[in-house]
Amino acid sequence: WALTRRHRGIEQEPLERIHLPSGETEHRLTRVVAGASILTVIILFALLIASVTTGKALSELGPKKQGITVEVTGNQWWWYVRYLNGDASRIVVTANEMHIPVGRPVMLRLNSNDVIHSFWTPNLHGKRDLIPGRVNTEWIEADHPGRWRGQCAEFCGMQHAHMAMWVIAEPEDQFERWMEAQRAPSKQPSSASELRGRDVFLNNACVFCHHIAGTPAAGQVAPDLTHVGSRLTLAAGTLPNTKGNLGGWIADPQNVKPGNHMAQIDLPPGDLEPLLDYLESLK
Amino acid sequence: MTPVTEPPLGEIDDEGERRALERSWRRRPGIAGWFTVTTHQALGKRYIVTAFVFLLIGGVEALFMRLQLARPDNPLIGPDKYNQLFTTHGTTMMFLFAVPMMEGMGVYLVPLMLGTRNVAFPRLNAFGYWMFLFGGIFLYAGFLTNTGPDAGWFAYTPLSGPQFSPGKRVDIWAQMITFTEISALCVATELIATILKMRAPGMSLTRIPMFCWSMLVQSFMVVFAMPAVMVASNIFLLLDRTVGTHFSNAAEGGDPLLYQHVFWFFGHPEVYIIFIPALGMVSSIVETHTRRAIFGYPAMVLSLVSTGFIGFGLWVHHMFATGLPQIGEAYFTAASMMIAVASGVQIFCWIATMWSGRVHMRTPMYFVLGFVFIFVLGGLTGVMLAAIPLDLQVHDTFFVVAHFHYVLIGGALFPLFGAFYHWFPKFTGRMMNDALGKINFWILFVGFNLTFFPMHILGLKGMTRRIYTYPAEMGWGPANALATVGACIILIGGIVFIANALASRVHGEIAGPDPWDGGTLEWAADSPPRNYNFVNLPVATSRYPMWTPPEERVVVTGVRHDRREALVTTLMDAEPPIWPFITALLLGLGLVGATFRFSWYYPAFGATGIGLIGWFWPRRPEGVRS
Amino acid sequence: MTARRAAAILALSPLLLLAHEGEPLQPDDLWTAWSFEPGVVIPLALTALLYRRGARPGRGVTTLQQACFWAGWTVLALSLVSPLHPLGEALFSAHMTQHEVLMLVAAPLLVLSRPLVPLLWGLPFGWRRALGQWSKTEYAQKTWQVVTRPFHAWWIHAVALWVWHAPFLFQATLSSEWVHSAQHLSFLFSALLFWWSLFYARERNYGAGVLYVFTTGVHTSILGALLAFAPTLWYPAYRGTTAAWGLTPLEDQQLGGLIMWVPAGVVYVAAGLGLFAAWMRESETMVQRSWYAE
Amino acid sequence: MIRRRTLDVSGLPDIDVSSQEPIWWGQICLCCIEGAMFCILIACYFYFRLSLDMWPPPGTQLPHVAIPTVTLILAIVSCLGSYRASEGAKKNERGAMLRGLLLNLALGCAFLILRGYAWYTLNFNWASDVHGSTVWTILGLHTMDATADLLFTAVLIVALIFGRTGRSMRLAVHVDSVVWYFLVLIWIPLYIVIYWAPRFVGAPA
Repeated sequence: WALTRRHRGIEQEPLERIHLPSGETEHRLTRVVAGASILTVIILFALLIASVTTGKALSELGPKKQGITVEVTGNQWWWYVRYLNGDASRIVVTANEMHIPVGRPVMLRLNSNDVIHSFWTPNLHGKRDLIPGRVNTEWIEADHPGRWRGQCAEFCGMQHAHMAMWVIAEPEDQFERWMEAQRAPSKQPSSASELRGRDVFLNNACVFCHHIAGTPAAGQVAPDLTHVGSRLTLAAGTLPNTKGNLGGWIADPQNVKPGNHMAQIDLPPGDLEPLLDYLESLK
Repeated sequence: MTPVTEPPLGEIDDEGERRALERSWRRRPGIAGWFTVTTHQALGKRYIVTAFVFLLIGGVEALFMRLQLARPDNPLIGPDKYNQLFTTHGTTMMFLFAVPMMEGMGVYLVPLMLGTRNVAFPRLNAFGYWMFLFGGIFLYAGFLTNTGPDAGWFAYTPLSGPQFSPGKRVDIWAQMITFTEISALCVATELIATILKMRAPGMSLTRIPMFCWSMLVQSFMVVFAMPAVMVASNIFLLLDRTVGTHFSNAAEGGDPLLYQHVFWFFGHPEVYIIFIPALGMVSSIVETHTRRAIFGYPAMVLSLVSTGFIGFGLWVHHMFATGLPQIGEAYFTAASMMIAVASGVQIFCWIATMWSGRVHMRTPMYFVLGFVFIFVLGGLTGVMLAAIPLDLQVHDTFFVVAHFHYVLIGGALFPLFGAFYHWFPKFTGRMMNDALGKINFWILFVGFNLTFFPMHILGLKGMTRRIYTYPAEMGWGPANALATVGACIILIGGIVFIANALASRVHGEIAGPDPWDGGTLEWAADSPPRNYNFVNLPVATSRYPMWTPPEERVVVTGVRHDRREALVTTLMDAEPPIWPFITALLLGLGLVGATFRFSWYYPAFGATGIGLIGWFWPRRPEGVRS
Repeated sequence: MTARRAAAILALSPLLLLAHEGEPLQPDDLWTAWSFEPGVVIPLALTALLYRRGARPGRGVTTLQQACFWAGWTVLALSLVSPLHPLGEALFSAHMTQHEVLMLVAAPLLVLSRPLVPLLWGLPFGWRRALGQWSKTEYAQKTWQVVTRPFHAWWIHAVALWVWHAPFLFQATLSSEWVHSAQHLSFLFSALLFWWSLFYARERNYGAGVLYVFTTGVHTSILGALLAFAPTLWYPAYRGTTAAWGLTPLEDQQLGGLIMWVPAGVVYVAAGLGLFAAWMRESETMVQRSWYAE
Repeated sequence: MIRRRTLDVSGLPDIDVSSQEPIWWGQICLCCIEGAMFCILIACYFYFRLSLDMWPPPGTQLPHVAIPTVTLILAIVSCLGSYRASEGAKKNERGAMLRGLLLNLALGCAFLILRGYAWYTLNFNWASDVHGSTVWTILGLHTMDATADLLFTAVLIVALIFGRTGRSMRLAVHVDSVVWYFLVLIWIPLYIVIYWAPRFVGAPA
């Protein structure tokens, strides 16, 4: 802008003739331009070095300690989370929520069941795509306890906007308690309402898609509900997990999250309330 | 080779030649003339106007998206419509606005700048225009019937594949690509032949105007990049969707990532296909409005060429998040940064030109300075994106959205507006209002920065792109609201521009052939140019033939005027033919029919062959004119 | 003039003997692993000697050409006798580096130096005359014209590049000296031919040359990209040898592909720009000499 | 009447059947476009090959080479016809153009018929697996191009018989032969990739 101001004075002159600078001016300009170009190259080179060393540092930060391995599978539009373990009975399955121990690296094995998604918790690490047919790896590690929102970062269809996940970092002992709780089969109904709710669940189409350990419900295409009551959110981060929200979600899923794949089930009046009681009890 | 001699002084029957040319280059009257026109001025103007209409449509779509995002949990537009909106917006801006617009400017200006009468293949030019128009109509026919594509403008498989995008939406997208890529390839082919073979006598490579260089490099990039999108969208995507091949089906050995590789092998050069002509426009504006030969012409040309070269090696930097070999990071980053050097050289050369020239601060120069400012910012964020650790954070967020709007709007749209103001007198014979132009610039400049600067911050705060809504607790609301306000200001800027153009067309100051005292040959023609451009074809005695005194300028004689003749290419079409229109129509019907598998698409493709035969049927031997 | 080709073939053909040791190279031995195979050293020395004899002042060899020759010769010699050569048997990426240096550094430098006349001058008189006569035969002339047409040289170079990367051929170079020598010779000679055709062949056209360099750059970078992105191992022969160098076999392959893609691509860009500049300069001179270019 | 310095070009020839003509450049661009597309397809072929352990994938037999080899030879020989036709066009000899084009058309048709037979006897189709998809696509595109060029050749023959011999006719014949050369030339690497590459790079890695 200073440049233009400099020339404003000259503009008033009559300008019939074309301005052809002297050879000396051209020469001087050549030197300036060449110098600026070289400077650009040097700056870019410095940036390149910085970028590469940062990348190196990041990858060297990598898992030094023994960590845990978690398999994350993308689905339209929710996250399937599975804590791997050599002992098959100690595998933990959950959805849209991941608890991790503070100070221990978590290896992620990323895969997809349908389209390409991308796993991204901005506060923990960069993003990595989940691609059908291949397994990408990534690791995260939390330095202090906390909760972070993660989100699908690759456009994956109608409800791409509502495909979030919470990563919850806890101290080691708390994490282990959580794991133990998750390993347990679902809590048995403890009241008449909950018992009725379980029957409603088992006698409806819910069982074709959802799994609740300890009951005959063994569907595999939708989130595992064994401990659904313990989760923070519903429908992949769309709603806070409250009884009211859950009721709205079951009664009219398309209203809450248009386009999602959850079947709409018309429950007779009076069935919804016990069902909610039962599901909320699955801590 | 002729030795150096003074060209002789000759007598020219100016009026007589003009009459002869008017006769042989006249247009057919009436409707027939509209469908058979093959002069480059008419077709170039059509390209420009049609592409501008698509710019407006794409802009309105963007405005709707901004309104939806203005506040959290906004119920204004649902996810389905929103996804169609951003896909159609991106597709329109890339395929129906930016590329055709640049090509339209090329079609209009290149023959004038080279001092010839038409492009090398006028019928192909007409065919290309019709294909572009039909493709655009096809896409919007789909959009208006709620069949607009919704898988993003790069339609990644498997989301766009048969399983996850049933229906015709993605088919329409892919077939629209066919239309526009045929059109782009037609224009690229004819511009290459025109620039290489039809330059004015004496126009050596070192005398070609910068804009023509940029169109040449762009055309070569189109020739080598468009086949990749042909493979991606027409082969991988359409065959997978229609006949059940397995290119993207991981279960049968296919790989969805290959689609990305091939798409970006086209998609990255595409950015330069849009941006390089804009560089040429900036050079034209700068040299004219500083009254000074462009500084560092050879360096400028070489940096254009190297941009063209390097553009083909950078596709991977769209795919850092897909899990590439970690060992390659340094290489990818270095390659991505190389392109910044080429752009840097250009910018330094313009600054040097302005520095040592006499800057006339008319509207085109405002847009050039605005371009430099915005483009440098976009370039800086580009360098940031080349650094992989950073890219993995901001990839697919609003930071990237901000970055490529800075590069594309700053790098292509601002020069384009400058170019409109610069060449408007050539197009219409009248000047655009300069005061209104400056107001127009400031509105656009402020609106643009207000819209897109906050997006950098949104991206850094974690807002991913292509989401139709976001929860209030993320705290993205205020910046989004600001961006929406900016978008409305851009709309006002657009209205001011249209008003200025329409008013100036009728009431503007009469321009005359050379209102800016420009140096290149397009200023030698009338404003607006006649169908034959020049009564006597000019000879390029220097890089700026119009800056030599009139008495030293040289013209060509001995070209026949009783038929459409130009130098080197000899004969043009005897009569404006209808065949390009018919062929485009038939091929268009075939492609549309194939999309919907109507039973008539085979006959339509067959009839296309007949159209082509009619097109290429050798004319009567010349001289035997009935 | 035409005698040059004969001299070139004679001077470089003993390169055929490139020897191999039994065991792959270990990191500790790297700096001592120079390989002075007679089959490599003798022709290199001979070439240097001939050039030294032939490039005496007064024979029209410019300093720049001499510098190019010696630079090219040194690079060629280093790539063949330095530890890079044995390293190529342990690491695919090193082997790839060696090839790229041969094709993209040594070959263009040697071509730029136009060494054939000095080399011919370096020969004893009788040999020189015999070679000169042989090269004037119609057969020799025709062959030379055909292979140095840029279009043909482009294809020869492309075929050499792609065919040698077929796994069974590439791995054969690791077990047979003869195959290995054939590979290096075909890379070197097809590259010499390619660059020669771009700079000096009778039918050279700088403008088309830019396109040839560009397309070569693109197809080699596609080959490099294929190597860099392949999830499987192309050359299992390297499976056991890379670990000593801190790379997994797949990483080694990726690195090799990247070298073929990015640094080699940069050389092609530079060469393309050089040709482009030459094209513009040529066009300017032509128009200076006449009133119109056609 | 105005006086100007002038450059008289009325002595330049009316037609030059060579690379001076813009239409030749147009054809070269077309060849570059098609060539780039085939090049990308070859790269895709190897990309798929390298992401699998078995190639062709289990259950697919290797394509036979005998008949495709004959078709390749036929295609190369048919270039002789194009060559004679384009020489005829340069010298403006109608008979040579006609004979050359007829030879080109006859051999080209034989090439297409044999190609069709070889194609018909493939034991996999486009939906078998990704190998089938790629091979069928390459074959399909090349056949489509070759058919289009042969149709164009046939049209030129008809035009010649009707006595058209003007400048655009000669250019068309020349350009037609350039395209045919290109189609034959590009078929060589494609043939090697389709029929020989699986034999050389087909073993499990």
